[in-house]
Amino acid sequence: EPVKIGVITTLSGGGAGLGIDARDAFQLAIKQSGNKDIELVVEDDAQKPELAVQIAEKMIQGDKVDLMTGIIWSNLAMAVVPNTVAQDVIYLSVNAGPSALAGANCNANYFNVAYQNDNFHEGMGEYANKDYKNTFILAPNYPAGKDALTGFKRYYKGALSGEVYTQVGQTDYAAEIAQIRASGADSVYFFLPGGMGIAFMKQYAQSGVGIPVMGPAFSFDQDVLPAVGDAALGVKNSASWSPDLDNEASKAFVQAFKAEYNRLPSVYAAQSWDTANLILSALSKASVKDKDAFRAALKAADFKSVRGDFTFNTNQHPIQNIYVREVVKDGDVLTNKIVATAFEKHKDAYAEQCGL
Amino acid sequence: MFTALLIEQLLNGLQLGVMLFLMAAGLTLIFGVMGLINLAHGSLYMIGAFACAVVASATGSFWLGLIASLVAAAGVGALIEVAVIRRLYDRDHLDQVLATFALILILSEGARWLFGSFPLYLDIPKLLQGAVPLPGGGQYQLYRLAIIAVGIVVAVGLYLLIARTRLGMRIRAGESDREMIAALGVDISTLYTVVFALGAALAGLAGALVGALQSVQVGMGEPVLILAFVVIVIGGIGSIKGALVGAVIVGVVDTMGRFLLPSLLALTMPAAQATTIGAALASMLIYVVMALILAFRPSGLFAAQS
Amino acid sequence: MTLLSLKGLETFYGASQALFGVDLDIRQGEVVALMGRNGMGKTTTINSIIGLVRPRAGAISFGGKAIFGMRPHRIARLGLGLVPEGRRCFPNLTVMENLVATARGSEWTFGKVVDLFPRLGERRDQYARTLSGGEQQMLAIGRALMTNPRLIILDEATEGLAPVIRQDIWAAIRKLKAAGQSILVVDKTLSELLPVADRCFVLEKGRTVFEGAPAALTPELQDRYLGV
Amino acid sequence: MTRETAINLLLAALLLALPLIAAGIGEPFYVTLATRVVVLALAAVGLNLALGLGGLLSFGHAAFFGLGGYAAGILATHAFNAEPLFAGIPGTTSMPLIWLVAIAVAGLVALPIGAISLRTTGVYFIMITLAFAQMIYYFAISWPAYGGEDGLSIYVRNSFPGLNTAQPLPYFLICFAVLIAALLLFRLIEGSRFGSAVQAARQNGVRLAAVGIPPFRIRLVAFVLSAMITGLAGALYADLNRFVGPSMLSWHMSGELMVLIILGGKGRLFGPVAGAMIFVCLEYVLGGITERWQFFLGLILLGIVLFARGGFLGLLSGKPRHV
Amino acid sequence: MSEPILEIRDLKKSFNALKATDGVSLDLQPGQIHALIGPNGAGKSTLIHQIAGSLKADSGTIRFLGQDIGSLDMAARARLGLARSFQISSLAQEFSALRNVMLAVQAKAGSSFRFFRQVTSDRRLIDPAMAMLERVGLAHRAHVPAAELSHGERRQLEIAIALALQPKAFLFDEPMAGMGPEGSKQLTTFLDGLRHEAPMLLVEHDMDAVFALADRISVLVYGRIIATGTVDEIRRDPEVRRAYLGEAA
Ligand SMILES: Nc1ncnc2c1ncn2[C@@H]1O[C@H](COP(=O)(O)OP(=O)(O)OP(=O)(O)O)[C@@H](O)[C@H]1O
Ligand SMILES: Nc1ncnc2c1ncn2[C@@H]1O[C@H](COP(=O)(O)OP(=O)(O)OP(=O)(O)O)[C@@H](O)[C@H]1O
Ligand SMILES: [Mg+2]
Ligand SMILES: [Mg+2]
Repeated sequence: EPVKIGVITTLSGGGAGLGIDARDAFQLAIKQSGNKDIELVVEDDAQKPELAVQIAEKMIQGDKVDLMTGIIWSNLAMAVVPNTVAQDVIYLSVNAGPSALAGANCNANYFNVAYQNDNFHEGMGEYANKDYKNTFILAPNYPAGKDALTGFKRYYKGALSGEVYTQVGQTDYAAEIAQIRASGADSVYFFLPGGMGIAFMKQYAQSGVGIPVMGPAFSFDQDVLPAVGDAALGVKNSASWSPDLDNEASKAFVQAFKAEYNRLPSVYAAQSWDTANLILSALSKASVKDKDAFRAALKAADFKSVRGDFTFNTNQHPIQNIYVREVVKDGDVLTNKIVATAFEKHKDAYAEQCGL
Repeated sequence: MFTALLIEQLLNGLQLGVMLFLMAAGLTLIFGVMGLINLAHGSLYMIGAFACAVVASATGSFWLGLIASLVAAAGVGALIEVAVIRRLYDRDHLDQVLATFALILILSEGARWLFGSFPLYLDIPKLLQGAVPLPGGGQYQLYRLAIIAVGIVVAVGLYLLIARTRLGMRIRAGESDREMIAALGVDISTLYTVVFALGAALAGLAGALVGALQSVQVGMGEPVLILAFVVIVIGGIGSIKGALVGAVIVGVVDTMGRFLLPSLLALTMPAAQATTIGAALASMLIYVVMALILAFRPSGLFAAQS
Repeated sequence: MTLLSLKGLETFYGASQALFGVDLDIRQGEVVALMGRNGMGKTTTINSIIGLVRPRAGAISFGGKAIFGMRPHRIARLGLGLVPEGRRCFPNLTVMENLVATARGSEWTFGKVVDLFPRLGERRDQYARTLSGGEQQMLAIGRALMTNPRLIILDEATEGLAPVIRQDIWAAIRKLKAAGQSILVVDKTLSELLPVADRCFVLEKGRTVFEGAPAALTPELQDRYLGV
Repeated sequence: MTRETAINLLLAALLLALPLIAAGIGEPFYVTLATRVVVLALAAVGLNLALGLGGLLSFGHAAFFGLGGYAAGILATHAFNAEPLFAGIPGTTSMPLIWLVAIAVAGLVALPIGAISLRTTGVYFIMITLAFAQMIYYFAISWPAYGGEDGLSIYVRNSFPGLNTAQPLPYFLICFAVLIAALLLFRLIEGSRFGSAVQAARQNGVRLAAVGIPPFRIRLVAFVLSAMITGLAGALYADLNRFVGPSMLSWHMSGELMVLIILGGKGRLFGPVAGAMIFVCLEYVLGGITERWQFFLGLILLGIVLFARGGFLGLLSGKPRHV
Repeated sequence: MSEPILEIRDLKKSFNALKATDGVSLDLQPGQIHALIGPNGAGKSTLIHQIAGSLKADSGTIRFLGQDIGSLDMAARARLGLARSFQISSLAQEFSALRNVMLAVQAKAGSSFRFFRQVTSDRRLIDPAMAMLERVGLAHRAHVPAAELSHGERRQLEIAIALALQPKAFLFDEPMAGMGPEGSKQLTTFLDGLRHEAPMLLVEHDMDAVFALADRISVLVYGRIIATGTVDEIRRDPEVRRAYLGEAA
C-alpha cells in the first residue's frame, strides 16, 4: 500500500505563485527519488482558511492520508494544523511557522521544516547592527507582521526612528515613504509579503528617498524579483537559503529545478524540496504506520538539506543558518547572492516553552 | 519640519484620492448611469494593467502599453457587455451581483491561465521619472503629479460627456426608462455597449497607470473595487463630481489617519500599543467615515436623485 | 395615401391574449381616434405598433414598409412619435434635456415647442420628475414632436389635465392637424375627441368592432361600446 | 402539494439521507461536507429573511456570521484556558449556551447597524452594510487578543448534552435539526402578519407607510432576526471547522452567502438549501478535477444566473417568480 | 359650524425658488366632500403629500382631529385615521388584490408584529378585506396580482385599501384619472355614498365629478387658494373661469 501525502497549498488567486513553487519542488523531489510507493494528493486552498480546513478533513477522513504538508500562509496553518495533529496525523510545514505553534502549543505530530516566523527577521536585525544605528521598521498590522518586527527588534540594538503598522493589503505607500524621508533614519526594514512588498519597493525606488532598505527574503525572492525589477538591486535580505549556496544538495536542486521548470527556484521551493527529502529519508527508515518510529525518523533529520546543516530543535523547528543575501543581476536575471551569515545554527525563541 | 511633512501628507492624500477617482470613474459611469452593479470592474482594471505590462515589456514602450491597456479593457468590456451584461439591465441588483461575481472568477483565473501565476513587471516611463520641486522646499514625484492631471482630465471630460452632450442625456434617459428611449428612436443597446466599453477602458487606463506604482498580479483589482465603491457611494451615485469629492475625502482621510492616528494615540497610551491600535483604527477609518456620511446623507454627498 | 395599416393583429401577455385581431388604418394627414372601454386593448395596440410588445400574428405596415417584429428604435426612426400612457418623461433629465435628447430632424425646435406650450419654457431647467402631471404631459408631447414624426401617437392625450390646459392640448392638436400632421389619438373625453377626429376606430375585447366617421358613432353605439 | 414543496421535501430528504449512507459505508468526510452545506444553508436562510423577504440586500452579513463564530471561539478558548471572560464570567463549551450568546451578540450588533443602514436604500444600503462589516473585519484582523488574522483554534469541538459532537454524524444531526427549525421559523414568519408587512415593505415601502405600518421598524426587526439566524450559523460553522478567523467576516463571505441564495432562488424557502448544496458540491467536485476550478465555477454560476431565472428552484418548479 | 376634522393653517412649502404651497389654509368639515381643483402644477399633489406626511412642510400647522400632526411620519398619520390614494397607483405589486387590502386591515388592527399565525387562513383579515373588495366591485379579481390588474382596476383597489383603514378622513388625489366615462360615473356614485363614512379631500380634474360631488370647492393656483365656495359660487367666479375652467363651465 502506497504512502499517501496530502499537499494543501495555494494554487489559485493572487498568492498562487508561492504555492506553485512549493508544489513543483515537492513533486520534483518525489519524482527524482524514484520512490513509486508515494501517492500525492494535491489540492488548492485558494488562500481561504475555511477551504483549507475542508480539504484537510477530506484528506484525513476521505483519502486517509498518512502525512500532510504544503500550506504557505500562517493563518491557514493556524486553521488546519491544530486539528490535523490532534487527529494524530503528522503535519510538516513547508513555509508558515507561526509562533503560536512553536511554543507551549508545539506538538509531536507537527514538524516545521521551514523556519519559525521570526527567524529571518532576527537574522536581519542581527546583521543590521553592523552598519546601522537608527532604523525605520514597518510591517502589516496582523500577527505575522507583529512577529516580524518583534523578531527584528529581538536582535537589533540600534534605535528605531519609527515603527509603523500598515494596513493589510495596502497598495499605496506614499504616506509611509514620506514619513521615512522625514524620520532621519539611516536604514529601513520592512516586512510586506506578496503584492504589498512589490508595491512598496517600486514606490520606494521611484520616490528617490535613497535610505538603504532591508527585508526578509519574501520580498526579494525568485517569485517576485522579476516584478520588482531593478528597484531591488543591491537590497540586503535574509533567508535560510540562496540559489548560490555552496553545497552539493543545493546545486543539484537548483539545476534540477531549472531543468524541469525553466525558472530559478525560490526559498519556498527549497523548503518544500527539503520537506520532501526529509519525508523520503524517514520513509527509508520506518513505516508511516508506526507513528512513533516514523516521528523519530523525521526528528533525526537524516537527509541532505539544500540549506547545509539541518537539525531539529526540541520543538521540531529547524536549527539552521540564517544568511544575508544581496539582490544581484546574473545576466538578465535578478537573483540573490549570499554576502554574510547572520546566524550560525540559529534556534528560535519559543523552543523553551515547548514541552516536548 | 512637522508642518512640511503635514503638507506633503496632505498632497499624498490628495494624490491617493485622485488615483482612487481614476479607478472609480469607470465604475460610476457604468454603475451610476446604467444602474448596473459591476463587481467585475476590478477585473477590467487588472486586464488593463496586464495588457500594459505585457506590451510594455515586449516593446519596451510604456506608452504602447498604455494604448494596449485601453484597447484590451475596452475590447473585453464590449465582449462582456454583449455576452452577459446586456441580459442583466432589467434584472435586480442581486442577479447582477452573482453574474459579475462569476465574471471575477472567470477573468481572474483566465488571466492567470494566460499570464502565469507570478506578478509582472511594469515601471513608470522614463519621461515621467524624477521629482519636481514644490514651493516651500519639498519635492513631489512627477509621475504622481501626472496621475493627478490625468484624473482631473478624466473628471472634467466625463462630467461634460454626461451632463452636456446628447450622448450623456440619452444615457441618463435610458437609465430611467430604456423602453421609452427605444420608442423614441435611440438604439439603446448599442449605446450601452459603447458606454460599457468606455467605462471598461477607463478601468483599464487606471489599472495601467496605477499598475506602474503597484504590483501587477491576479487579484489586484479586488481591494480597489471595494474602495471604488466606497468612493462613489460617498459621493452619490451617478455624480462624477461626487466621485471626485468622495475619492479625495477617502484619500485624505486614509492617508492622514495612517499618519496621525498612531501619534495621536501615543499621547494617551504606551507607544507600542498606540502604533497597533492606531493602525487598526486607521484601517477602519474610511468605513467609519462612509457610514457617518450615509447616516446623515442617505444618498451620498451629491446625489443625482433626491 | 395610407400611412399606417394594421391587419388581424394578435398580441399576448405571456399566455393571456389581449388582442384578437385588430384592424386599423391611418391615411396621411388624418386624425384618427382609437376608442374603447378600459382594458379593451388600446394601449396594447399602440405598443404593438411601436414594438414595445411583440405581436404574435397579423401585419403592420408603416409608410408602405412592413414593420411587424422590428425593434422599437428602428420603427420610431421611420417616423413614429409616441406620447405614451402615463407620460414617461425621463425623470432625471431637465425639461430642455428631455426635449433635445432624442430630437431628430429640423422642423420642430425647442423654440417652437415652447410656443406651443409656454409653460415648458418657464420650467426649462427643472428636472422632469418634479413637474406636475400636466406639465409632464406637455413635455411628453413636445418630446415626441421633437423627433419630427410622420405620425404622432397620443395615448390618453389629456388624462389628468386641468380643463383649461386640456383645451390647450386640443388646440395644439388642431394646430398640428391643420399643419398636415397625421395623428392617432386615444382619449376618454369624447366630447372633445370626436370633433377633432376624421375617423374613429372602436375596440372591444381586443377586436376592432367599429370603423367610421365620428358622426356615424351614434349615441346608441356610444352606449354599447363606450358606456356613455 | 405544489411542485416546489415536493422538490423541497426531496432536497431535505436527500440532505439527510446522504450523510447517513456515507457514515454507514465509512466515508465520514461526506458527512462533514454535508454539515458544511447545512451550516452555510442556515446562514443563508438568515440572510434570506432580510434579502429574499424584505428586499434588504445586505452585503454585510458576514459580520453576523463571523460574530457568531467568534462568540463560539472566544467562549471555548476561555473555557479551555480556564480564564474568566470578564468580570469573573467563565467561558463555556456548551453548545446551547454558546448559541444563545451568538444569537444575542449578532442581534445586538445588528440593531445599531440596521438602525443606521436602514436610513438608506438600494445600492447605498448594500454599501453601508458592507462598510460596517469591513469595520468589524479590520478590527478582527488587527486586534491581537483573539489571534488577529491568524484566528482562533477551537481545540476540542464544543459539547452538546447527550451527544458526541466530535463524531461527524452526531454533529451533522445537530446542525441539520437547527436548519430544519430555522426553515420552519422562516415559513411561519413568511406567512404571518409580520411577514406580510416585510414583503410589502420590499415591494412598496410608501404603500406600507400609507396604510399606517412604519416600514422602518418592520425592516429593522427583519434585519435583526435575520442577523440572529446568521449569527447562530456562524457559531455552528466555527465548531465545524474548529476554527474561527477574520475570513469569516470578509466581504467574500457576505458575497458567498448572497450567491447561495441567488443560486437556489431568492425568497424561496429552500433557496438557500439548494444554493448551498450546489455551491459546496461544485467547489468540491471542480476543485478535485482541475486546478482551474474557479474558472469553471465562474462559468457555471454565470450560466445559472443567465438561464435559470429564479435560481435553481425557479428552474425546477417552473416558476421564475416567487409569489 | 362644527369642529373641522382637518384644519390647515398657513402651510408653506418651497422647492428652491418655487413656492409650491404658499400660505394655504383650509378646513375639512365632517360629512363633507371638499374638492380641491386648480391648474396643473398648482400644488395640489404637493398639498396632499404634506397632509399625508410624505413631504414635510416648511412652515404652518396641520391639525387633524384637534391634534397637531406636523411632526408625525406618514405611517403615524395613517394610524390616526388619514387614508390616502395616490395620483399614480401605488400598490404592493406582487401581492394579490386581496392581500393588498388585507395589509390595510392588519394595519388598522395594529398587529403587524405577530410572527406565527398564518394570514392565508386568518378570517379576521380575509373577511373584512373581501368585503371591501366587494364594495368597490373588485371581488372577482381578488386573487389577481396587483401588477396584472388593468389601470381602472388598480384605482378601485386603491380605494378599497383606503376603505379598509376605516379612516376619519380620506385624501384622494385624482381617483378618476384614467377611468373611462363609464368608470367615472360609477366611481362618482360610489364616492357620493362615502361622505357619510368620513369626509373627503378630493383632488380631481374631472369637472363633471367635482360638480356632482363637492360640498365645497377650493381653487388652488400657484400655491395659493384663490377662491373657496359652493359649486355655484365657484362656477360663477370669473377668476376661476379664467385660471382653470376655461369655457368648460
Ligand atoms: N403587462 C401586462 N400583463 C398582463 N396583462 C396586461 C398587461 N398590460 C395590459 N394587460 C391586459 O391587457 C388588456 C388590454 O389592456 P390595455 O392596457 O391595452 O387596455 P386599454 O384599452 O389601453 O385600457 P385603458 O383605457 O385602461 O388604458 C387588459 O385586460 C389588461 O389587463
Ligand atoms: N420635488 C420637487 N422639486 C421641485 N419642484 C417640485 C417638486 N415637486 C413638485 N414641484 C413643482 O411644484 C409644483 C406643484 O406640483 P404638484 O405636483 O403639486 O401639482 P398639481 O397641482 O398636483 O398638478 P397636477 O394637477 O398636474 O397633478 C409644480 O410646478 C412642480 O413642478
Ligand atoms: Mg391604455
Ligand atoms: Mg397632482
